Amino acid sequence: MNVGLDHYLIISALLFALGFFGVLLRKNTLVVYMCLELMLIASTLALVAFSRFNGTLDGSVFVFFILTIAAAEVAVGLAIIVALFRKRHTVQLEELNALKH
Amino acid sequence: MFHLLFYTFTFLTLASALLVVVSRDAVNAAMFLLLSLVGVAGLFVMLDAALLAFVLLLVYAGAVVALFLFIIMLLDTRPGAQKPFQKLTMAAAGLGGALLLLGVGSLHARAQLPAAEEGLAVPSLKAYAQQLFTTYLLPVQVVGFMLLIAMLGVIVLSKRFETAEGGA
Amino acid sequence: MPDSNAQLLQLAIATPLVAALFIALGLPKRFSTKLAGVAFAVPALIALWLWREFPAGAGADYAFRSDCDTGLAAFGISLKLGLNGISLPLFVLAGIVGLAAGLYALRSGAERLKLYLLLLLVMHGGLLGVFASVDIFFFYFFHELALIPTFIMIGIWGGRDRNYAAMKLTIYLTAGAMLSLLGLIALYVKSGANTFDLVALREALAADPLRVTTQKYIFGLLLFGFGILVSLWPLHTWAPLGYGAAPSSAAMLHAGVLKKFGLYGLIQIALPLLPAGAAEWAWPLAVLAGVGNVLVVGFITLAQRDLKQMLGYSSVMHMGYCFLGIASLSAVGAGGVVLLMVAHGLSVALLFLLATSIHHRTHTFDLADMGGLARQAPVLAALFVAATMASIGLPGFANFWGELTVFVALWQFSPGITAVAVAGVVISAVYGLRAAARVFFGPPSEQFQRVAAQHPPADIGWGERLPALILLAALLFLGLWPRAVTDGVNRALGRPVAEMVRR
Amino acid sequence: MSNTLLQAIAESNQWWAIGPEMILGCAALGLLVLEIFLPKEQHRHIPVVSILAQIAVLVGVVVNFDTVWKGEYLFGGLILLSDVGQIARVFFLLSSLLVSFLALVCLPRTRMPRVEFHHLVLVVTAAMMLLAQSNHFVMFFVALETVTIGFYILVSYFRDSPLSLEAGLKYLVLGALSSAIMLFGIVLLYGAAGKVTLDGVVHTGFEYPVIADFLRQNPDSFLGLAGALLVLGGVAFKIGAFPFQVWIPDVYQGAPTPVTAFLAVSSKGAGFAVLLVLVLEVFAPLEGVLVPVLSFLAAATILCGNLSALTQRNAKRLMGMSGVSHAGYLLLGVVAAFSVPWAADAVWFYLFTYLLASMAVFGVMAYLAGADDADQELDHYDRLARNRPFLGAVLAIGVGSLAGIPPLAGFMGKLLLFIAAFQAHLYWLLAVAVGGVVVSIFYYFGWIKAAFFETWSPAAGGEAPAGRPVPPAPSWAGAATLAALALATVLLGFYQEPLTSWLMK
Repeated sequence: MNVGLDHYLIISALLFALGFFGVLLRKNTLVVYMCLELMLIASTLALVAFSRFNGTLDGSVFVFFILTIAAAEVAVGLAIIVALFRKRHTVQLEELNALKH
Repeated sequence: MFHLLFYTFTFLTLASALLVVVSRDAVNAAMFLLLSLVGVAGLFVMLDAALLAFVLLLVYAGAVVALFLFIIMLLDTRPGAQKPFQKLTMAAAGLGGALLLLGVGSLHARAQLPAAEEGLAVPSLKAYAQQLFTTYLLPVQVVGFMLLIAMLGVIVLSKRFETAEGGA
Repeated sequence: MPDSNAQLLQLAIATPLVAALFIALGLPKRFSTKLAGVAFAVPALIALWLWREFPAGAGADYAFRSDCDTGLAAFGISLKLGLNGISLPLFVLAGIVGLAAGLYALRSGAERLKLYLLLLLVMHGGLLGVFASVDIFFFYFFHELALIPTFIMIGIWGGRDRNYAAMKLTIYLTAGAMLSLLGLIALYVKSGANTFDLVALREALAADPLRVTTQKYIFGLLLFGFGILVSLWPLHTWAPLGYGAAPSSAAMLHAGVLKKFGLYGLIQIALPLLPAGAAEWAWPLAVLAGVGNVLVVGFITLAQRDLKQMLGYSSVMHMGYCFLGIASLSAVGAGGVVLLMVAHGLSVALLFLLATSIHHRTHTFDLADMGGLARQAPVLAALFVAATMASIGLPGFANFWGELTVFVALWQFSPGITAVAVAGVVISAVYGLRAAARVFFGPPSEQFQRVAAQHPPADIGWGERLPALILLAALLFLGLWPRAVTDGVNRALGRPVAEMVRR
Repeated sequence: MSNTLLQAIAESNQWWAIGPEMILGCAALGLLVLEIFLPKEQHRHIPVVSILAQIAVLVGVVVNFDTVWKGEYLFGGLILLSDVGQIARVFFLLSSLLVSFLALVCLPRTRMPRVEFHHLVLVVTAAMMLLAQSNHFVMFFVALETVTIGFYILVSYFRDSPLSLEAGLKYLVLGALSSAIMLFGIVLLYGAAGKVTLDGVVHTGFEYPVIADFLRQNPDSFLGLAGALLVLGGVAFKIGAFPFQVWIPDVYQGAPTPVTAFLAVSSKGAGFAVLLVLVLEVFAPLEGVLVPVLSFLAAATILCGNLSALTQRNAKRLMGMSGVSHAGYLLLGVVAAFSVPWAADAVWFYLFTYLLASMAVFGVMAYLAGADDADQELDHYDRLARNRPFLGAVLAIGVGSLAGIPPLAGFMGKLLLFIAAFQAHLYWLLAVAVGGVVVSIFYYFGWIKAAFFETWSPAAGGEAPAGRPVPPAPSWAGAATLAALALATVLLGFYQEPLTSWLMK
């Protein structure tokens, strides 16, 4: 059996799904954040695969942008998490419920 | 050989990703994230995108995961008491899972995928550069601004201010 | 080409609104009251002038036309003004009741008088606009413009239960307004004309009438929408509550004029444009609801012990005659309804005015706590008795002709229903005269003696007398010479309704 | 070689076409430069510079409304200038100007730096303007992420308040999730559309026209459909449509008031600008799937927003949930636009009226807010009309316009949407919308009641409500701004010419 585009796509979809469930089910914000990264990585994998099989470079170039954006997102996100931890001393999502009326 | 490598990287990627999701300790999760990234980088190499694999490892392993680990250590969080999931969450997750499996299934069955074009040259660094600085120059500029505001944001969110008038 | 009368019509609507704007921008109180007085008087004078100027032969066609694009002409919405035989009497009614309510408000000494006058002016401008609009979108728009101040006035200056009353009024009237808006949009789209211009709609639908099923659902939307606004039984419960709580001038304008919006809409828009739909709904639904208004609400009115609540219920009850007149689907009935609307508007405004004057002297609305006021305030007593008689429909007052015409039209439709409706007159005679007797004659109650000892009641002065006399004079004038209204109405209704009756 | 490269750069990049965005970006940088070089006591003038720069750009855009290149692909197809793009520019500039004004009111209450806030607002606005005009998914995603990251920072800007940070975290997690979903959709579309070679130039599946062509030829492509739905899911998150409205109340409450306004107006506007382009141009061939899906979303959003707004007592949460219902009405317009072309203009009209009314309300909220920005209960509005009649009047006009009460501008917006929906035969959706309007009267009216009706009176006895100081009187500039918003809301209710003549070109 030849390794084709659909193999990469299925890996990508599974990776995306794993990340998605991680975001949904985990309570630790740091782990939730890692799962979000997994989802982004899943997209880049599909992108590179498409780029390779389509024969257009644009997809791979897009990966550069995605990686940059992801890094910036992580930096800002972790800054928020740290600032919040200083105030509330927790990173558990279910304990962050001051905004409920 | 090719197949063996492919399945090894696939296994590495997916298994570590699963472990990220289920591991109770955030440090372990970060380490598994790193492993998963290595797997993806391997797959990149198999897709003739060695440069991207390199960048991925550089950015993610070098910066992102290191940052994660640093923060985890800094915050010194206790592993959260693993509460049983709420029924509603479980139901939603189950439904989502079924939909996703259906999606993956139909992806396999129904998607008309283009066949690989043979004899494509491995894109050079120059090709990437050419694209980035001609066609995609505007997004590059925008990303520059994005990095600037991200940096400013991190400063604003973290720096101590002594007086009301203090600027960052 | 706008003639000077068309400009006068625009001026009549603009005057109160512009005055309101000036007051809102912070005119000092001294000037505000003067300006408000002028702004209440100008539309009344213009209305009377236009009545005199109204071309003798004009009926359904609009006189004093003007057209003004507000930016939505592409959608068939533009501010078209004009008056025809049906809208002219109601326009004059709005002018006169507005003048009376305004004069009364100026002397009412209400707290935060500037805001009070501002809201009343907005309401007045809206009312004038309702009846002068040829474009049915603006007809609706002006109605809402007049409606909003009511909520605020009840909320700020209202009496008992004002919070609850304001909330209930708002919800009911919004629901009614939304339903009728949907109906109007349906007309706009379904007619294929893509315009809100009533004249164009009439032409389009005369050339190519809608299918009966379409007419039926559009008329249903309009009937229920307008019905809520007119307090059609059993959707009337907001009305007595609201009037009970509303400050006097707001109640005068709302019960006297604004509530006629729905009936006017049915006669001017729904009947001529949707004759087949009207025929589908008239029997049994509209007729039964009208009978409900007359009988059920009539008996509830009998049971009231609070003067203002009683007036509120009685005004709901009289709407029943109007509904019956419309449901009779005849030109005679519709003509009678227009006359009755004008007459009822004048008499109910007068009654609300006098009820507030009574309250100033007795410090209560409870009928059980009153009595014998006629000795201290004979003029007030005379006015109140006259107003009550007008509202019952005794000959000599305008209401008589209106009710009579409605009964005649109803007789052709169904003698049985007519008998029921006439029984309503007896009911209203009972509660009206009983209330008058209770307030002014008979021995004073202990409570009233106590109040009278503290604040000796005086007879009404000119500040209250003048607006009351204006209203009473108008009632008597129409009672003696109803043709002043009916000629125009008959000509206006002659064509479309006559066609409609051949169903 | 280097010459040809430079030539290629010059040919494919027409920088002057995005002048407004570039000026905003430069102004943002200029603010930072000023902060470095000005002495500290002059720093309070820097926000004024930001506002002046925005006014200048706004005037420039309005004056040159017709003189830009239209209908041409710029930057090799990354950007498409159009009339709608110009309208979007004006919308975002107007909104960001007012947000800067709110920041002038709110920021001095905290010890947070001010210059950075204005810098962020400028950059985010420029990115939104690019987002609304992008014609290429790479541009789209990059601009969108710039906006999103800007908002992460802005929402948690008051980092002294745990509530602001908590709101920031919630927005962060859900925003990143929606971005990831959207990205996956973009990737699927790219893969599905493949490449098209025209005149020797290779076009990829990132370009809107290529995707539209592909979907037209393969309307039942699974990848294309899945990609479109995932992208629309991400957009639905940004506009707060059902079922992605869960984040709205928490984030709106915790965010600083100017940011809440920014989210409510600009972010929603950007979402709808993008949605209109995507749905009506790019994904138009999928109409058969999109119309039922969007109709359901619209109905659910209207119901959900209005019903959950009923129980809110916090003014900011109330604005959030009522904003959800407004997104529902706008979605109604988007659905109608499939068969009634002018409905898209009606959506823009509605957005402008929503901008004016929301900003008026947020302006009043900014003056009323105490030290704790998240604590803005409806009870705090007690006696507002007596203590500050001007603020009371502005609030009444703003809330009335949001409720869609004639003769205010909001009513005209709703009317146009309803007419469009009727012409598009969306009867049951219209019934839901009308029901929603009636329900919404309850809570809007409750707000007015709190401000005007003085439910507590000393004569009735009982405890006075928790003592709130009388809100400060607005400065003359603040009063003028609020008065202009209120006046515009009233005027647009009577006279729509200024807006329609411009939208319906």
